[in-house]
Amino acid sequence: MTFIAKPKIAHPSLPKNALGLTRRDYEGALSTLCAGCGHDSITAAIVEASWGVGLEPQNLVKLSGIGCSSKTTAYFVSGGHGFNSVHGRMPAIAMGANAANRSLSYIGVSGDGDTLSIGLGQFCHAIRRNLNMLYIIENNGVYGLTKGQFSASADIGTRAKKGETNFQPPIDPVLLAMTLGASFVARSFSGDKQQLVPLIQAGLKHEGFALIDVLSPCVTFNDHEGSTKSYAYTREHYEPAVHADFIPLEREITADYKEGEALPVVLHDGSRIVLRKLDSAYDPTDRSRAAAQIQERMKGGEYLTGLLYLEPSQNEFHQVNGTPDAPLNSLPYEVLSPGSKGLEKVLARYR
Amino acid sequence: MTFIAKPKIAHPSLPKNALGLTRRDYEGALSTLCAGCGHDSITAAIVEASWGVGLEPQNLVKLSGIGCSSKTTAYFVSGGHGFNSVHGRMPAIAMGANAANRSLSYIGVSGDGDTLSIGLGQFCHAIRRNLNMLYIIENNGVYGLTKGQFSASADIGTRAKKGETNFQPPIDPVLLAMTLGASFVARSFSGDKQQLVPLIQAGLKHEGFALIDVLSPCVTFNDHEGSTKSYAYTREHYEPAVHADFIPLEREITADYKEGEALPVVLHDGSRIVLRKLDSAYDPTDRSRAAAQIQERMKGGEYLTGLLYLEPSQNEFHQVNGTPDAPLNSLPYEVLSPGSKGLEKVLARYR
Amino acid sequence: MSKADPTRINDFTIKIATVNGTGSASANALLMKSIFRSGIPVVGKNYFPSNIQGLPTWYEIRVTKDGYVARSGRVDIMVAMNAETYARDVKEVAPGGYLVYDSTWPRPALLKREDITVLGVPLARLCNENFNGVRTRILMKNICYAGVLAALLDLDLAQIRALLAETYAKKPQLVESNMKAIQLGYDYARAHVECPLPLHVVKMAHTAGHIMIDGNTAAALGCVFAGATVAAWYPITPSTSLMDAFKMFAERMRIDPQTGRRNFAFIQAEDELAAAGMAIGAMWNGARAFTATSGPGISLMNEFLGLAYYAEVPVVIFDIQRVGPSTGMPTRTQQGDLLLSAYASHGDTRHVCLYPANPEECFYMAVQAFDLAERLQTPVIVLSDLDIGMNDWLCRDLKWDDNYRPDRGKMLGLEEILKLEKFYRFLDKDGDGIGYRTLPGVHPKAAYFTRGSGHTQYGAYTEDAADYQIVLDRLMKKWATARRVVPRAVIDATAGSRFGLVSVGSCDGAIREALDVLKQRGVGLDYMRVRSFPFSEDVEKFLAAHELLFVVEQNRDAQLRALLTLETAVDKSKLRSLLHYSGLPISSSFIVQGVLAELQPGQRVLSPGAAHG
Amino acid sequence: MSKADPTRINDFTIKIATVNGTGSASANALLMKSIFRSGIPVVGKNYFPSNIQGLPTWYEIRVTKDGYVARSGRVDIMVAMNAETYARDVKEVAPGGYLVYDSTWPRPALLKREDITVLGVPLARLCNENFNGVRTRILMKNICYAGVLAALLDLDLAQIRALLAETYAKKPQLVESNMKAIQLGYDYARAHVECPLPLHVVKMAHTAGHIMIDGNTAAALGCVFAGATVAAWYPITPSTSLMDAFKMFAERMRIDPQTGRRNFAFIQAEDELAAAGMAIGAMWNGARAFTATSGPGISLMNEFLGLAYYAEVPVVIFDIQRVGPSTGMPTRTQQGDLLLSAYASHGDTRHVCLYPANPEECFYMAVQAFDLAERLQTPVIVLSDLDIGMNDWLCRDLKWDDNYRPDRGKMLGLEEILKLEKFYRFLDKDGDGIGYRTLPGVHPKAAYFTRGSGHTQYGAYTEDAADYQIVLDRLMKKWATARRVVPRAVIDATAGSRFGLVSVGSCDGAIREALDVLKQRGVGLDYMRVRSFPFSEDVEKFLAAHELLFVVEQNRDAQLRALLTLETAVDKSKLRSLLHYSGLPISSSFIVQGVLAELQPGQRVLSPGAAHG
Ligand SMILES: Cc1ncc(C[n+]2csc(CCOP(=O)(O)OP(=O)(O)O)c2C)c(N)n1
Ligand SMILES: Cc1ncc(C[n+]2csc(CCOP(=O)(O)OP(=O)(O)O)c2C)c(N)n1
Ligand code: SF4
Ligand code: SF4
Ligand SMILES: [Mg+2]
Ligand SMILES: [Mg+2]
Repeated sequence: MTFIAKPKIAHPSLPKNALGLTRRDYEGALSTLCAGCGHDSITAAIVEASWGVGLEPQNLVKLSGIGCSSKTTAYFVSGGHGFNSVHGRMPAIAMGANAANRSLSYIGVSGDGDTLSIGLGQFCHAIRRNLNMLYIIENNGVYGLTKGQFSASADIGTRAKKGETNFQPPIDPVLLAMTLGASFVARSFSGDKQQLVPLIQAGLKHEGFALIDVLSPCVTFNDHEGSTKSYAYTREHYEPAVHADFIPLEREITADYKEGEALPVVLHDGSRIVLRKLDSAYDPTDRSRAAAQIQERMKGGEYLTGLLYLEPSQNEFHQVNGTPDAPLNSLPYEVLSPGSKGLEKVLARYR
Repeated sequence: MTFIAKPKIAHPSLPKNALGLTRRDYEGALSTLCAGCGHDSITAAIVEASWGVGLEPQNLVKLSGIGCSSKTTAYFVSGGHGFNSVHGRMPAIAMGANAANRSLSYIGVSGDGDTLSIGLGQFCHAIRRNLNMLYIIENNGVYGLTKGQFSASADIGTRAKKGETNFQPPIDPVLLAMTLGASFVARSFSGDKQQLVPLIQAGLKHEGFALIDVLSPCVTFNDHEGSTKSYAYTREHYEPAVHADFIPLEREITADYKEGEALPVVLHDGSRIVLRKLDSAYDPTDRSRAAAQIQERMKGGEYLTGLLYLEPSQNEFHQVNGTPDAPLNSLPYEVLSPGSKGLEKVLARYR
Repeated sequence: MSKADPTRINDFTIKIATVNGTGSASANALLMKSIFRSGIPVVGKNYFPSNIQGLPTWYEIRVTKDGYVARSGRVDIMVAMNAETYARDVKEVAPGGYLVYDSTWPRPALLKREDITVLGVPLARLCNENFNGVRTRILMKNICYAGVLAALLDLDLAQIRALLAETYAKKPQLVESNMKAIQLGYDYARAHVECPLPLHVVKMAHTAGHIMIDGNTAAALGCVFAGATVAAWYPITPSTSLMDAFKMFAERMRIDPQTGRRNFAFIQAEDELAAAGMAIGAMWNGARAFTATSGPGISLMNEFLGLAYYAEVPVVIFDIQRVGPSTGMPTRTQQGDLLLSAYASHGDTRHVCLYPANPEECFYMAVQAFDLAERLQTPVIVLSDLDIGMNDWLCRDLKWDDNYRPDRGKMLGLEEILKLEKFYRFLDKDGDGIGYRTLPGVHPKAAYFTRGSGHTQYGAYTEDAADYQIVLDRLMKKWATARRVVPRAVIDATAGSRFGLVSVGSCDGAIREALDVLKQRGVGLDYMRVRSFPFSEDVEKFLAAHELLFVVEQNRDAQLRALLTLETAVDKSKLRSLLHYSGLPISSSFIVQGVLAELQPGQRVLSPGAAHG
Repeated sequence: MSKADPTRINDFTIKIATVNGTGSASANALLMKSIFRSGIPVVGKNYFPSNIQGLPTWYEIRVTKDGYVARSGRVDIMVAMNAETYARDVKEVAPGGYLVYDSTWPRPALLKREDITVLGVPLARLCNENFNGVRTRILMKNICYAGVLAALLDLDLAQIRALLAETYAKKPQLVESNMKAIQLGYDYARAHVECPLPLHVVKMAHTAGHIMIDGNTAAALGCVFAGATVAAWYPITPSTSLMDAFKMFAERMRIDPQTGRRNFAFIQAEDELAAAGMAIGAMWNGARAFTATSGPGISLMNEFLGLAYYAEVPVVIFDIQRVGPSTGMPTRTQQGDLLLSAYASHGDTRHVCLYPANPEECFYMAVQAFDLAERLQTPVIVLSDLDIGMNDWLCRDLKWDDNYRPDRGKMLGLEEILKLEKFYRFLDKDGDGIGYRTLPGVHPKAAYFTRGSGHTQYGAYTEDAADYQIVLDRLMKKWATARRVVPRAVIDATAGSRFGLVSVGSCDGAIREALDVLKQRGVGLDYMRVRSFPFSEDVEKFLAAHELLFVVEQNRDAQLRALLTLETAVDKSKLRSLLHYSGLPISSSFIVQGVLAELQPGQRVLSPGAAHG
């Protein structure tokens, strides 16, 4: 078990943000995820980011579906309301909540299964509405909580812990979101706090739908053939005993690299993914060129990371709907009800 | 009411296909769609195409969801089984049916609402599985059967019959399908038989998921501002009387133009769409260039039509699954059952 | 003028058979309104196809001086404008009745009925001679038959002109053209037929203080007055017009005069799952929100309903029932979702349901639904149906008490929160099974975690048997509270009979009429109409007090009877089902027959079994 | 050796408390198997958390010479390996029982119980001294406690070595390392404790002709033998292992020896709606297809279930029930989907359900489900649960009759089709309410149109009241046919009592044990376990024949009682509910207490009401 939240004794020494709050004030309950799970690193980044932007904890609304990833909304900012809804349907809850009160910050945490399989339709339509929220996909290529089936983001050729190989092409949430006209599209890696924290802060500030696809290795079920540290390999060799339900206690993987650089990251099972950070020359406002570059890199087996596409001008849901600046849930009843006089007027038309 | 199917008296004079069947043998029940509905033109094209390829009527399986478009599976090839399922879930029915018998031809007819809203998730995953079927979207930008709400393919600025304007960006099934790696992606216009019939025939022959997005004007609910023949305009001017439920009897719109040409088509309500046919130079095998061109044209308000993307090499579902050539539903029970001996072997492992 | 039949004055039914998409709706509306304006109660039933153009469609206008609101089940005057259905339309006319048809083209073969009067009017010819343009002529043909009926029934032309003037206030030229068509039919009829017919209209004063409105419009109005600000939906017949009406009202009465901003959010969702989720998310966040759907949508909302029940999130859902199962007959009526709505979703779940019987109740119950949902922190499903929702009903004027304020239930504001030592969402402090809510954005201390997975009464995640059960048992305590606050049944025990009649929703009109008929035949029955699930205590009493109960409902499987059997102590052998589920609204005659069949002397009154209709 | 307690020989329960993800599963399996191999009936219950690593998890091994299959409800030996739950684990030990803990680090504060024997074994130390590497040491600690128990219970080491040899056939070096750990624990125990304990294992011959298997594996095997070729699903606990097992068996026994092709299609769907649709599409097209899910999936399948019911498409769905409502407790057991499954979807719908009680029935009923689905042309839902599906049960050997051939029901082949004048899909030719099916690809004459919208008995679209009703009424006739062909209830009326006990599914084990206990206390009860919905005729008879019936089930809302109340003539005041719904499998003691509470002299035996557990 990893310990993200510790008893909240506000140490005088701890650094404070604009609101005079310490990082502790943005932590949540104990994580029940596997030691070394990428998701916990993302949770830490969210804590860091929300502390950094100086968000009032109660103004952060945390939404999620079902999955290891979706559990994490309980592990940060315990001062904000959380809604751990049903599998794949978080975007609908988020849309409703946001409609009721546009003045709060909405952060949705989902998994690749939650978003790209059962929740794909809602995900796409949240983008279409340009729902004003930060949507984080904790993308590990598997269904962690149900023990390692492939998700729709698994690469062709991936081997699962159980041994079978995935032959279906992956759905890339980044390209998908760009095709659907998302206004803020980013990709990062769970272990790259340096890149992740500012992206989360930018996403929280973005007016409209902000997507961050965070590659987040699953300690337990990510497994690839030909890896000298893979379960498959270990089974046959060093492991003195093998137990179906044994899960090694791992440390989180971190990645620290510069703009324009490519960084090969070795996962717990020894597999490698190559991350390439955008260089300053990259223009995130040209959608089709951006898409082309991302696809190019992918052919080369690289994940381009950073803020990949941005279109600040787009109208978010409330601008389209023409709602007032005051939250709908704050409008006094007197303003909402036409009253008996109003009713009389209406009835006249039905006589 | 348009009359597609006529009493089936096989006129000796009627031209016969390879199987000795006439077009009549590929017709279906009477259409109950509005006179002049684009969907009926597509139905006619399907009749023509299936007659042309010389398909055994009983070997065509017709699948659909719910909508005016989805009704049309009853209006062609009455010799083939039809399954008019539930709204947006046709792809699942198609996947199951195809899994049971890979030797038949599967044609799915859907609407833009059926496919891009309630059915979006299933549509995307059918593409991911490269399900071997021809999937036709009869795309009119509205929910016809429920009387004219905007669908997710409605262009920004479109005016509905009821008067309100759409401000949400459209989801383009063609670009979406290409992003998801579809192996056959085409677009056409309901009135362009010359282009549509060969596309349908190619789609039927394609091994894998073939998408044809057919722009198919809705006589009754397509309505655009600024059109001198639009309902809005007429309401205020010429119309001697206006009746909520009045639907004029229109003729179908046809379009006949050459490769590379652009053709502005005037819809029933006077609105214009511009179609541009691919020229022979176009390379449908380069996905990102194709996507770029499509987007370019769209910016210019043009719909590129024709076979936009093709990747014949991709494995369809059964190749990935490794099923035998013989349909699964034809395997004799003896082949499927391990028998008592097989059971004994299995039980040994549980003692 | 032909001898009037006093018994049929202001008491007869006209049925108009046309093809949909030909614009007959406004002609029919015109007729309805002019009769209504003449002070005579009138009922309109629309039998339309599930397509857009070219299929047969019928409109039934019942003139009923006694103010009945049900389908009459008989046709006195048939206006047969549709060649395709002509034959069967002719058959439907009651002996002694009338048939009006377009005699532009002769219909020899089909005119074989000696027991009815056939009136041919060359509608097409008249319009072709007097109007230009295909559209115009088709449309005018319909207005023209309205003129014919005006003559036959002795309707007030001045009044009709007035109505047209209102309808086309912005397009005066249309008043003239329409009036011209009316006059054409009117004059032709008077010239060729003895007008008015023995059964015709004579002015009354029975519609003062009443309106003609459909249930979906009334329900939408209720949502506006309840203060609903978030409406999420996915189009589906017959619920669509409820959302359309809400949007129309909101755009009229919810625009900020200064800023022009919209004090509501209207969201067309991608499907019903999303629509339900949006309404739930919005109410969780403190706005009054709702969605409207029909059977297929309720099926799709099952998972979210279970979440809202267990996570205790208020939400209001309108189910405008249509014929099932599956897609069924989208433009026909039924009460087939009673059972599913009551227990929707897997696991141990139960939902508060309200059962309006007419547009008037749709209005008031819409408001109640929001109050109950927030008071009980649970979904409330309002089960209307196509008959109530899409047909025009004569209703008493809707009233509004300006002292009304929404009941937000146990919702803590900042002051209360600051007073708290610690906040626990799911504790039963008051012993009524209902905890206290807080809203996001108020205070970190009040933050809690909402989940559909196992949780303790303190709101923490749990897999502990005891902790889980504490919450599940409390939900039953809350259910007992619900029983006390839901609307009571409507009971008429004036007959003081040993026999009772129990029903729900839109059966009410037919039943009240049937009770009159039965009384005339010497059979007095007590009557109870349940208006909510769970059933209020008075339901138990009524059931206990009668030795035989007819349960009248519009579905095949006796779903109301099932709910009564499960949730009350009644001995089910006392419950005799009268089931009508053809898709047409139930008529009084069906009930009368069903009851008499059971109560005839000699019959084993207490034998179980059900009459199917 | 310490004085043996003859009453407890081969009759006690061991509970092992660990942290999930530490690899204790194989140690527990090893213990189970070695007891099983010693010929003694044994029960294994796994209480695991809904996460992957780091949370408390328990495994219960019940040694039961009498061959009971339920949870015992008491703990005689606790192996407390988890510091986090240590305190409560100690509490759970029955007086006179034993506690084994890792004494590497002393636990003074917590050892306060005089009425149990506490045995400290320095497991960590032993393993650290004898093995290298963190992983290895953690793992070996678990194998090590198995060695300790082997000594305490007098298990046969040779047999244990044999088991290891089987398990690690491909990796002999693992046999040695594991055996080494066993020996370490074994020797330490014998050196420091008087072995064996009074309660220990003595070889018997009661497990011959039996296997240890979980219900999901057995059900999957049933699907293989039923000839199922299309399996579509979406992962969800606790149904996932059913699909995993099917895939495993199919990959072993369904590969074409010549071509190496797979004689099955295995499809991981995008969600449960899709999974249901795929199974429906495949069976519509002539393949035997199924899906497996749990509560949330059933909720999501509501719309498709209604379609399959009304369009009459066969399909088989396994619902491995878990604790609801909503996400509930995914790794705990319940019988909470009985009501929803029976009437799932809007409109008038009802579905055939099968209720297996153990893995053996899972196997046979899986086959039956396909035969019934095709015979009746309707969905069949097999309601298992987590206890049956994921725990290892002692079962009689599964038998297979090689003469079995699938019952495809009324399916017309080419010859029959050619003989037909014209084909109508929905005509009731045989008066049993079942029409004839055809498959695509056979002959154009046999083509028909399947739809969930209104249709005539000839298969044409309709909105006509009468035509619609003909089909809906025939479906009820088909339902009557179903009642005749579904599996009958299991009835044990040997007690010949006025009182009966009625139950369903996995309650069976606890009930049979409770009946024995009650008999010993002089209370004899008759017993009926229903195995299907609709209920077979014998159910009606049994209910009528008893004056008081205890209905035992594992849900809060008495869902079985509800189905009995609705679908039989029983007077529901005769039905007394015993409800267990904490998420743990029901134990015999709960039933014994519930029955005795009701039957004590002086108690109002006939008062309604329910005991909640
Ligand atoms: C309706 C429904 N179907 C299935 C499940 C079971 N389930 C829980 S989590 C999950 C997938 C989780 O995968 P992902 O979203 O990638 O999250 P991860 O655990 O990998 O972080 C599934 C299928 C469920 N809870 N609800
Ligand atoms: C579950 C469900 N929700 C809603 C409906 C109502 N409905 C029928 S068709 C339709 C949309 C049709 O639009 P489209 O797919 O574009 O077909 P079109 O009529 O435009 O050809 C809707 C919402 C339904 N039948 N089922
Ligand atoms: S299973 Fe994978 S995703 Fe889930 S907590 Fe463990 S490491 Fe993280
Ligand atoms: S409403 Fe539109 S889509 Fe539907 S049939 Fe009429 S024209 Fe076609
Ligand atoms: Mg994942
Ligand atoms: Mg459309």
